Amino acid sequence: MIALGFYVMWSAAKAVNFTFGDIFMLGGVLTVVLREMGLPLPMAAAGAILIAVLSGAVIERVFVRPFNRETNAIGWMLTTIAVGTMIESATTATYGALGRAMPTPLMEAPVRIGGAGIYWQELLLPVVLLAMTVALEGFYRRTVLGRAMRAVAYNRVAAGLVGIDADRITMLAFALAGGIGALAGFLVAPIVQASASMGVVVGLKGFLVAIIAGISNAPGVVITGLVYGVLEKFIEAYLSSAARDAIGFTLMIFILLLFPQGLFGRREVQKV
Amino acid sequence: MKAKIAGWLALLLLAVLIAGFPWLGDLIGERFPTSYELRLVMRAMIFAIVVIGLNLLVGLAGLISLGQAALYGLGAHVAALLSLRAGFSFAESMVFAIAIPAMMGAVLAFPTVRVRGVYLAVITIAFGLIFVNVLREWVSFTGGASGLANLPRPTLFGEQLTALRRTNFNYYYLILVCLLVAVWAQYAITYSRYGRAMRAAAQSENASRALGINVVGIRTMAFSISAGFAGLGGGLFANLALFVNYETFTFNTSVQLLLMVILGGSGTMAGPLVGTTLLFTATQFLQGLGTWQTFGYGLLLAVVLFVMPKGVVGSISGLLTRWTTRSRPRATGTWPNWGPGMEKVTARPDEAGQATLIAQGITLRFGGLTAVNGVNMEVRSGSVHALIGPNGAGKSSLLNVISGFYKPTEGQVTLFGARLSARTAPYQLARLGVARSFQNTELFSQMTVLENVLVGAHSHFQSGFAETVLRLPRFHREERAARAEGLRLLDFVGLSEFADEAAGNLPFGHQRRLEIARALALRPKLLLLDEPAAGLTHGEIDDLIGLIRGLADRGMTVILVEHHVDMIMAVSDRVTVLDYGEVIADGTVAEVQANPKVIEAYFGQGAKPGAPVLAA
Amino acid sequence: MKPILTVTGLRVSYGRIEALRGVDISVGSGEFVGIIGSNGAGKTSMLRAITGVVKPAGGSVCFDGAETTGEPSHRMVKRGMAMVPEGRMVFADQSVRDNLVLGAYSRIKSDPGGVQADIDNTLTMFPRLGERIYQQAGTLSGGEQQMLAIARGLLSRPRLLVIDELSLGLAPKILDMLFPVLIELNRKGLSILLVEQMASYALAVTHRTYVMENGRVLMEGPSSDLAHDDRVLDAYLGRRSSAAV
Amino acid sequence: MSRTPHHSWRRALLGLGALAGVTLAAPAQAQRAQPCIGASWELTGPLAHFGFALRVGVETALAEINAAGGVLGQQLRLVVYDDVGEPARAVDNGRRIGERDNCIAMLGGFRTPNAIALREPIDEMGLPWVGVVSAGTQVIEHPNGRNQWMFRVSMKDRWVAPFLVNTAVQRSRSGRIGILYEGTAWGQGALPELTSAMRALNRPVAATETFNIADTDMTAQLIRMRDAGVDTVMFWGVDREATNILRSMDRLGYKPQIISAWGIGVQFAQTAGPLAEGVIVAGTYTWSGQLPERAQGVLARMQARFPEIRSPADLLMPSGTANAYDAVYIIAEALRLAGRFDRTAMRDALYRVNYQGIVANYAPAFERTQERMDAILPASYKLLVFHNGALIPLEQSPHGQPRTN
Repeated sequence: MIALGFYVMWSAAKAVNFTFGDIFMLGGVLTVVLREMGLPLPMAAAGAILIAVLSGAVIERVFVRPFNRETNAIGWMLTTIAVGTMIESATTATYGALGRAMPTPLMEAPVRIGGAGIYWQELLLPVVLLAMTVALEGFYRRTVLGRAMRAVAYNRVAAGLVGIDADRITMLAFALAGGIGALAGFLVAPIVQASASMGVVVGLKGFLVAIIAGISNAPGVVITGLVYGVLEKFIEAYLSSAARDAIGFTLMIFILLLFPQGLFGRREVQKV
Repeated sequence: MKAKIAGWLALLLLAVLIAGFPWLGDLIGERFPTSYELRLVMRAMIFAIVVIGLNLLVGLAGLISLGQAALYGLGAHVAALLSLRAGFSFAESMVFAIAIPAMMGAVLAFPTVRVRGVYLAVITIAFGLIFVNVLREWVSFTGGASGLANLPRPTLFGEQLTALRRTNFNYYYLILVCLLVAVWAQYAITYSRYGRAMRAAAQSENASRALGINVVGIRTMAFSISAGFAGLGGGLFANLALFVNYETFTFNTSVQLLLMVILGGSGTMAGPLVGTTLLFTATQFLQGLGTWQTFGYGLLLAVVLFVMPKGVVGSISGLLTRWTTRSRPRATGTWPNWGPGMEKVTARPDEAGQATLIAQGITLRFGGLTAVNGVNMEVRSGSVHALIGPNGAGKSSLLNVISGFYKPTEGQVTLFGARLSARTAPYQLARLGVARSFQNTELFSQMTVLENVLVGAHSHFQSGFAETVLRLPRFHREERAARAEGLRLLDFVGLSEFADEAAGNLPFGHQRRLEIARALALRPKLLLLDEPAAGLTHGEIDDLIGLIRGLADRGMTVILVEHHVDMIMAVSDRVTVLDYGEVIADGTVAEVQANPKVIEAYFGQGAKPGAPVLAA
Repeated sequence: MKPILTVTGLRVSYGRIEALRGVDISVGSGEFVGIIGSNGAGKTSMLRAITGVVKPAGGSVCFDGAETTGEPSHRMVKRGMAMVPEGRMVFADQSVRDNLVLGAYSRIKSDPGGVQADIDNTLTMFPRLGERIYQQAGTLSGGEQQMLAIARGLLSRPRLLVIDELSLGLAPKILDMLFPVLIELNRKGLSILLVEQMASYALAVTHRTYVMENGRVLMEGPSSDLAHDDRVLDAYLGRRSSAAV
Repeated sequence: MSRTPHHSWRRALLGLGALAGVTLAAPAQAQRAQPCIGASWELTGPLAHFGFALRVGVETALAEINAAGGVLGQQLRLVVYDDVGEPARAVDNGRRIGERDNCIAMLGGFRTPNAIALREPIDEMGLPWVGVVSAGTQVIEHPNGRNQWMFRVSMKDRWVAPFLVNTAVQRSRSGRIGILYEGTAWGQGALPELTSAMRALNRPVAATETFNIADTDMTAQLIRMRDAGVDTVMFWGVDREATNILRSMDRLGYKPQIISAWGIGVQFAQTAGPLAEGVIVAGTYTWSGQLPERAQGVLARMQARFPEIRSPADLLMPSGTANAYDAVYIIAEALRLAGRFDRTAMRDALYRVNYQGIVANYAPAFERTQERMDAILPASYKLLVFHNGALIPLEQSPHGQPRTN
């Protein structure tokens, strides 16, 4: 799901945003905070997502756009990292380092299938994810705005020439991504308590997954994400939970070497 | 020159300052500096060494590594393990602490063959994470999270190495020496053909390949050098802390290292030192912010990246140059200017009367569409052979096949009497004597005009890497010779006045000239020109005609892709006309002009005013 | 007739390189104007400046009576100027239909009905697009892509259509198919500014033609005259002549 | 290079000059140690709350001492530096405390690696170091057997292990006991201690599993444990992962008795909710339940000093806070015995300190063997249990007797 968010951003700005993991975190944390302020769960979630959407837009406008023009990618890469650090540390300072529980009706009792069991909340995740993917695909193929986003991604100039305001579209894309991230955060928070540090690993992995999936292809990203998740579980179960990351990342490297454009990415002919 | 001397003086001063620091206490008669300050300075110096290495990678070769901390840590652990488990001496363990990361760096460079930019960054990130994961989990070997403690105190020549008064702070000075060596190495590499090649590869990969630079090779080199520096830093750190565990070498450290480079100004000489100093001091100061320090850290970075995206040194020196250098009027010389020494350039022509190039049944397909279709052509040595045809007729594609950029789907190219294997890379062809220009000029825009030409001379150097870094006599001799020839070539195309201008700032016409000069720096037997006259004024075109003729008369073979009919008429010995990737006519100028198919292809039926072409 | 586009003293430079050194041109409403000149003469740079793809370094652009210098291209489209860019720039990863819809981006919300109608019109204009309506634009041939680019431009209901290098890499036969369409559109009152390297074509179809050289306008006049003007033949053929310097 | 190098060099010079300047700015130091206690622990990052827990204990104790006239007529200062849980930073701070601030003693932070990294520099500087959390055995029992300067008022894994093992053996019905530890220095260090303690009672370890920080789903490990028939799990980890483990157990419907080392703090009650009920934690202290009079006073003063502590539940690491509190008193007492601000004298005095603390009665605090440079003896270790969302002494809870499940 995170990877999906990266996909959305990339598709519009061709820019990777390292603050994303932290937006995801905000999704969870803000929900908790808002609830502690006495809002009912749905309201809190909505509020959190709204804030995330805004911050997504702001980050694009303030921290990505100025660098997006430049040739070297280091600029925004580092800036977003810097901003990410700010968000996370600010949360730590205000919200506290420790995780807090986010009780939802779906977490009370697990459903048991045979020996193993699972919470409704966790069943909810893939459902929402699937819905999101379908929705996104629909959005990109059917709606004018979606087409416009793809157009901008494909060729900013041409997009401008048919009357599309590329900058605005890019900002929207970041906002959208922010929303998705927050939603994900809100959905995951009950399972892994909402804490300031919950975003870091997820953000990084999401980014990697998005890249190896060949960031420009939504279903591809989702599939890769799911596969990678399952893969990790298998490694844990049959090889070693300790070496999980080592093995996982090694796999990623090899995949990238075999498919430089990512698994589902199209490879463009280099023009001389 | 004056600037350079001042630079060295500044460095000397800096070195003296650091060297004197431990004894400051005696001067001001206080218990200062304590081992705490010394340790800070030493850690700063170690960081600086690593950052210098990274700067070579990012600043020169333009490759972003977010896994540098892993290489740093690798060095540290190699040193620690060897001295702890294998009882190696300090010197021995240090050698490996440098060598092993360097090798790892070479391995890391391999991906650059296929992936770039973000993808490369991902690979380095992943590498860093793997490294940490392995260190954490392989408890039996690396001590896991408890790390490797109680390393034996390092000794060198029986001297115990510590940063204490009783040993005259010898370890402190050892690190200082290493730092100075690193600075020197950075300087020596940057201002040599290797540094130029790295920057060239970063700015225009295609042009570099066309100029005989093995891009993969040079990137591998850049990677392993920077990894070597990282390893050196790691080894020094291990022997300073006498304790290592993975937590010192995480992703955050990688980011921090990269930030130091950017902050200082990537690609600048002093950047690494400045960046390291600033960021390192900053982190110490930020402690005052208590729980908000990390936030301040992030804020600081964001601000810096905004205010000076080129880094401190980059931005400041940029400003200074803007103030100091008043734009003096530069006179454009006449060209071609066959001065003395030009004969060198055409010194090794292909045997007269031979077929320099034979193309047989060349076919080139991209996916569905066929760009070149069964083309046969033969180019005699010392002749000017023109390739014409409407846009998209496959002229450039054919040129790219000849210069090795595209592999023909079918067909065989024979060059200088030798059949080319499908695996011959552009840079190998270039070294054989094939030079080319590009349709839309591919200069190294951030390098000076002279440097551009010097890149062309890359493959003529004999002196190896060691010689270059140690600045042995042969290096100086060759460098001097190369510069002389470079200036001669600039004079030849009338740009000698612009030698120190950034190539990107040249007006379009001049860029074309420079590209030709750069190509000639290869001393080619065969010169491929892709629409050299495009965008030139008529005057310039006539000069260009003179130049091409002159080269051909001196025995160089020239293949020319061009639109300007009159130019073709003026220079060509032979003309091949392509349309839809196929040869529709081949012969002397007169023959081709008379050919109705040519007129049709060029002007279509609708072309009433097409007729005068025949008159031309 | 009153001009729909007036460009005065327009200058464009990339870094320190001056691509356009003060150009004056104008297009009357309903007029078909051509611009010819050799590679790098500055034709494309001028179009990019007019359509707001690049910001001009100096001079002014007046479109439809309004001062529009340096306005971003998406606004120019809303003002009624459409551009068919060099190399077509169709959205290769989207279907022909989606490309057309995007062409009408500026007005799709206001009158979807009208857009639908226009799409049908353009399809009758270019039946080959109709046959490939759901195909990915990237799979079209060069000629078809050019048609799509033109159709896409038309869907914003422009009053001025700007075309850059129509003939680029197209077979003469396809050109013989495209030009009549342009002439027809122009007859229906659409003003067209055509930049064309193949002067023979440009001169054959346009009312008036500018000849550009080194970022300047070299000469200007009724195409029919220029077509037989010896200096134009020189300029086009690039033969050295006193006039050309 | 298109840039002119000499400007760059000047910048470089100024740059390092600045660093020198920073350090120059520091005030002059006398040879005699200063009346300050230095500390290096986590003020930021994911472990920040531990730093806070320690600060509460230390500052409260210092306030009491200084209010009572300080030590040797001097007020004791506290200087705290952040190490973000990173060993290298901890060593920097240690040197700063020992050399620049020239403090009389140093307090340790939460993480064991930091303490281990400090062994060498501490010894070199001759700075008395008193750990209040990091329980790793090697922190005090140095491999070279020559620990001169490092003391601890906290638990020691080598002693905790048998303590847990005994409890586990008493409470396990099937006798099949498993070990579940986190992949950190602390967890990895504890594993051998636990196994040897089990061997001592010649009980087999039914299953050994590990997990990483920030892991969310431990189902794989737990299934293996369940299949091994484990009914009692000895757990070595901290709040967040503990919560995730309970969730995973809940998924599986697997409810073994958890007996945890003291990584689990009070926050656990909130994150794990009802699942926390009945989880047993070894510790040195808890501020919940009925407190002895003195402790009530201390708690009151803490709350007065730190309003954010609304209830004992806000003391996230009760044992750490208590240890820190006692440690400060022990240091102060040693100073009185030493009679002057001299590190060596103070160090030697530590062996003569007799002091009744809130955690234990230290009589004496330390002895001259590595094994006894730990002040809190196993006899003072307590079993705490989560009951109705609070961490209370086991005997005060209904969980006093083994569950019948």
